[in-house]
Amino acid sequence: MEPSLSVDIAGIKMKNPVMTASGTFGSGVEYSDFVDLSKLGAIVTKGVTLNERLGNPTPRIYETPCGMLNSIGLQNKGVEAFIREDLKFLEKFDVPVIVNIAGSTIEEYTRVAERLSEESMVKGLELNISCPNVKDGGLAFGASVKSAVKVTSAVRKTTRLPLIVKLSPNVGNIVDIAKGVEDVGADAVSLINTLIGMAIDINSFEPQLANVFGGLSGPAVKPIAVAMVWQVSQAVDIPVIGMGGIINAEDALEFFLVGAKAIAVGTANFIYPEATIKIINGLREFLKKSDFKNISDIINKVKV
Amino acid sequence: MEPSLSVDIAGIKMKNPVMTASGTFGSGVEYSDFVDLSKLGAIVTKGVTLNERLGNPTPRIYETPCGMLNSIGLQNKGVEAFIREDLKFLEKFDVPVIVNIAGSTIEEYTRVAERLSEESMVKGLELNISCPNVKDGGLAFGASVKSAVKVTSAVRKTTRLPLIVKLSPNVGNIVDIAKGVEDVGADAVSLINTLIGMAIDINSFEPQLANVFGGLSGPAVKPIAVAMVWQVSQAVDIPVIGMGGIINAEDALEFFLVGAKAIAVGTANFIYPEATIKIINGLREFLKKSDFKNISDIINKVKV
Amino acid sequence: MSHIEARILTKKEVAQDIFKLSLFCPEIASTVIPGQFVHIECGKDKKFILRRPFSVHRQINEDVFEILFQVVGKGTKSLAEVEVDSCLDIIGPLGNGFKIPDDCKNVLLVAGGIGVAPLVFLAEKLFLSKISFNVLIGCANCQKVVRFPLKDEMTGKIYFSTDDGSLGSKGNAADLLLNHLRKNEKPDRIFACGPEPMLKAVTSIATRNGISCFLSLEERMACGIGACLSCVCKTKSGNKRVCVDGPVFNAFDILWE
Amino acid sequence: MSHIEARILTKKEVAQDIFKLSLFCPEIASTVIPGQFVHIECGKDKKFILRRPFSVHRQINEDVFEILFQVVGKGTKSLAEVEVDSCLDIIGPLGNGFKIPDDCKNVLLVAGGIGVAPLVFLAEKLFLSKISFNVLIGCANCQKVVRFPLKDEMTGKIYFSTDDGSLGSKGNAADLLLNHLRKNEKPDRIFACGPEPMLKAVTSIATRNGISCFLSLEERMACGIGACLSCVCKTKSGNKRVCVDGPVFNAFDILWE
Ligand SMILES: Cc1cc2nc3c(=O)[nH]c(=O)nc-3n(C[C@H](O)[C@H](O)[C@H](O)COP(=O)(O)OP(=O)(O)OC[C@H]3O[C@@H](n4cnc5c(N)ncnc54)[C@H](O)[C@@H]3O)c2cc1C
Ligand SMILES: Cc1cc2nc3c(=O)[nH]c(=O)nc-3n(C[C@H](O)[C@H](O)[C@H](O)COP(=O)(O)OP(=O)(O)OC[C@H]3O[C@@H](n4cnc5c(N)ncnc54)[C@H](O)[C@@H]3O)c2cc1C
Ligand SMILES: Cc1cc2nc3c(=O)[nH]c(=O)nc-3n(C[C@H](O)[C@H](O)[C@H](O)COP(=O)(O)O)c2cc1C
Ligand SMILES: Cc1cc2nc3c(=O)[nH]c(=O)nc-3n(C[C@H](O)[C@H](O)[C@H](O)COP(=O)(O)O)c2cc1C
Ligand code: FES
Ligand code: FES
Repeated sequence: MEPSLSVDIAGIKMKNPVMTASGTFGSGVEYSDFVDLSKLGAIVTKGVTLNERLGNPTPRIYETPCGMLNSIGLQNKGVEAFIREDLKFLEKFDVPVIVNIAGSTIEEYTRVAERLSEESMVKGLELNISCPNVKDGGLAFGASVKSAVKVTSAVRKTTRLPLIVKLSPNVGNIVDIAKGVEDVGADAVSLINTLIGMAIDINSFEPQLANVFGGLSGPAVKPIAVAMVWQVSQAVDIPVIGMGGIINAEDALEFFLVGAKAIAVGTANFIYPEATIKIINGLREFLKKSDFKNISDIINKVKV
Repeated sequence: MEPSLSVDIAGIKMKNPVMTASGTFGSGVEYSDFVDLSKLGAIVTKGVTLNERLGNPTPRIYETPCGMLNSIGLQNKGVEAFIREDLKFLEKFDVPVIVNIAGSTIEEYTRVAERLSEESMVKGLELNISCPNVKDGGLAFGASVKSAVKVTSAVRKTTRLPLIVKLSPNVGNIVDIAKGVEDVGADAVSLINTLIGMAIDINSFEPQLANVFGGLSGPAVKPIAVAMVWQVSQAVDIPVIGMGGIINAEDALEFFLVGAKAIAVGTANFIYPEATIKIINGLREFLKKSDFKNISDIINKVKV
Repeated sequence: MSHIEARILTKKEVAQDIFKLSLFCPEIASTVIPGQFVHIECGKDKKFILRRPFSVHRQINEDVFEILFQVVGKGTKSLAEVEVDSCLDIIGPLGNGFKIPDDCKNVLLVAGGIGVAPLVFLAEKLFLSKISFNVLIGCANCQKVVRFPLKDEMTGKIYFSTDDGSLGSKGNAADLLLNHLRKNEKPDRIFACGPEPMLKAVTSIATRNGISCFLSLEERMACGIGACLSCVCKTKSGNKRVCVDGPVFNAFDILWE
Repeated sequence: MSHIEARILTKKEVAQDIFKLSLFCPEIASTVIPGQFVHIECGKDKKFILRRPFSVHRQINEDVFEILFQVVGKGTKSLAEVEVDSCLDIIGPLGNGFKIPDDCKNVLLVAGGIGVAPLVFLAEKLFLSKISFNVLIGCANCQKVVRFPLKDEMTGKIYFSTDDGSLGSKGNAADLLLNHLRKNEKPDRIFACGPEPMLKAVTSIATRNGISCFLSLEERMACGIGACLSCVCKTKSGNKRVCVDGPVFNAFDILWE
């Protein structure tokens, strides 16, 4: 018998626990040549704001040892164009769509959330309160319990959609923040967003990114992500979505073992466009080989 | 003319700005077959506590993508044996010795500091308030401005030696902590210590480290370290000692450009025992090639 | 668009630090057009994780294409060390490619340094389409000059300039272009590829001379397929992604920073 | 102790997933003693950053030594892919090595799996010192068995056991040892190398039989030279570093966890 990979994250039913990480998979359309989108657990779209944003100047990325810095800066065409174009395209696939939303003010978050809640295609919202790449892009909200709670409860009041809060690793107290947003109605938390980083061109003496700082992602950050997912999953009752440096099924398994109920694949998409599918297949193989019937049999099963 | 590499860090005169990172170079004796210790800017010894400590169970290390986790747990023979054996050995070398100290209580820190201040061989103290590997090993002190200030000012009162405070990256407000310890008399800050991380053996379901958590170091963390060194060096007036993932002279240059007055080499010693010397030579070559007369000509010269 | 393993048939250092690889890859070789590029994993070892983009340099036949690249950093260094008969992990063909309008009769190709790479493929297509063309190539010095492999029967003439005057005239590709326009008939269109300062200079010369001009741009790329938004350039119609909306753009649309 | 580039002279897969490399390295080959190890950079590419420790398997002559290793993870996989004639970056010889007391007349070597690696070198030294010895080897199955290359004139006998009985007796190295002691003269000393559970079993058998026993231990290592304190084991006289205080320890000093 085939093992079951299906999970339910805050009411969102997924065929498997493998999602895409926001900002690394476009709106899905870009990957549809490589990936049958209907095979994914869920698609998390790139960050959407109320109005169009042009993002930061280039260079926007830089490669670092086993990782990369990015400072895209939330470039997006705004929620209306997103609904018109990207959501429309996704209609033909049988996959839950979760929209990642960002804003400079609480009002912007709530207005975007409200608007998206009118769309039946949208199965959940991911609140990006942790983007390190724009001064007003939410990192401020994710930096303290107080502000994280404030924006979460405001959005909570405007939508009945499952609400996932995406946490920043650039804090000393991620567990407190997770508990805080749980208390005011978050249905799940996802982590980690990128770590603040910087790199210098030693020939020109200029930062490698036009924006000076960028967010670090990729295999380099995996041990940090696993530690934070473990800490948070021990502290909250809502589902934890784990991400940070997942390249293959083995990496994903580490996150399930420390308590993630689903995982998201980010930077790996850039390396292998089919990474998500390979991970889904790899998980299935692992469960089969180890005689587990269900992915839930391994969630939170680390022996500590 | 040979360019000058010499620097003065809080009154400690160094031939060059390349130090060893605490815990990665033993007390120096272990590397003396590979490195002429007198050629180093300074030796920072491994963390010393008042009494002997056995450290954590094994496995204590695990390799991660472009990095490593360690949970040594401050194994050391206590301050008296350290003075008797390690300091004694270092007498024959012409190199400033900086002793890294740790403790579970403020009293332990002050007693170790007091005892070491009696030794003329000791040219400075580095206060480890950021070891993530023992429950009572100082991370608690490094986690908040208040506690960091408390231990720093207590130690400040007991010693006239140059006092370097080693900062933790596992915080949301490293700049505030740096400013706090500057205000109460720290002569320099060094950063970054290791980032909290975790890894799981997916076959046994056990953590790869017996201690569950470990500290992440190596090239993987370099972008994070560069960003923090830049943030801190813009905010404080005391010298900043930069470290985190430095493998070669190019890496070191990034840290100088963002404001480090000296750098320390950690994990790289395990890969190439002569890493420190190669970096010193590489820096000299770079200055020569670029017609700089002095290492200070490039410190804080990033163009932002 | 394929994601595929391509076998390396030959490798040659054709100039100082400049290498040519020929790759067996029918999926790409049979469909690629000039100006398109491939996204290559330069080291299996994951020491660097991102792919690197390279233009298709020549389409040898339906099965084989070539890339030409210069060693500038760790990715290209590693690519220069691959062994013949081993395989590379490739995504391609990517990007829009050079468009040659039907009424084009006389074309000028302008290359700066390694920017010559995609223009050889374009020249071969122009020859097949019986469109006459000339080629201007600016290089650092004679050791960096790559032979522009025009078939004898090709009509195009090739002019060189080098920064140090060690081959052709002394100066850069823009100087060469200015000089060429002074002495020759005005071309219908300029196609240029090279470093940004050169492309800017070419654009302003083309503008002043009222010549249609298309450029192949470079930006650091992560995904190569339009998803990550790392490779944008500013144009009159907003941000465009070099990887899918380009790499070839109308020079007059670009808003240089 | 040297840090040096050693040229790979030969590479051979001697059993399933088990490889033998011979290395040209006079600095190490001329001074190494049995039980010492070398610390090898298994991939220039920095995808993994730490070295890996391997016992010296044989000292071929003053210039050349061999290592024998099993592919278990990424480092050993990469090492199995090195090419003959390329160089490895090595630190060694490291560690204390096996001590053979002068009054030793009759020795027993006990190997579990790849633990056979250092014991071959030891056997050759015993032969030269005219000390008689026997060898007990426990393996998973016959495909994992490495030939123990005793010279014909050597006195030692070799006994095998395999977990599946596919070669020698069925059982593990400890079973083999128990059986051997029952039938044969008590040796002066046991030298053992292998996985921890086996070493524990051997220690308890040696204790019960009052036989002096020395073990070569394994721990994950970063520096390999005593600086990082990652490789400690607990002994009656406190924490000891396997890399410099070991890897060979008196079995009766070890405090197993
Ligand atoms: C569409 C496109 C087509 C290209 N075609 C060719 C070609 O045919 N031949 C060729 O030699 N090169 C080509 N390039 C440039 C090539 O991709 C870079 O030289 C290569 O990525 C550098 O990799 P590296 O690891 O060696 O350098 P790194 O160590 O990553 O960096 C070295 C230098 O190269 C620059 N660089 C890095 N990535 C890029 C990039 N994507 N574009 C431009 N500069 C970059 C860096 O900013 C840095 O200054 C093309 C680039 C693009 C975008
Ligand atoms: C003093 C000493 C001598 C050794 N001699 C030999 C030898 O002659 N032949 C041989 O095949 N192996 C020997 N080993 C073991 C060898 O070092 C490991 O098999 C190797 O480091 C694994 O590297 P990897 O990257 O392939 O495995 P990894 O991917 O790092 O890990 C795979 C598995 O190997 C284990 N492992 C990792 N490092 C070590 C280590 N240092 N010691 C033990 N297990 C480890 C891990 O815990 C894991 O279970 C020796 C080890 C020591 C300490
Ligand atoms: C190019 C890029 C763009 C990203 N954009 C967003 C975004 O718009 N919103 C968001 O919440 N996270 C964004 N992220 C963060 C990822 O979703 C993810 O949290 C992070 O990259 C860690 O996962 P990884 O290591 O698998 O990439 C982005 C990451 C990258 C690399
Ligand atoms: C094995 C190991 C042991 C360490 N022990 C100490 C210590 O005792 N005291 C301390 O302040 N830092 C300790 N550190 C942290 C290093 O000094 C340094 O801050 C960190 O490793 C980052 O530098 P790197 O990436 O160059 O290794 C240790 C690091 C490692 C890897
Ligand atoms: S490289 Fe990702 S959008 Fe162009
Ligand atoms: S490996 Fe560093 S002390 Fe043994």
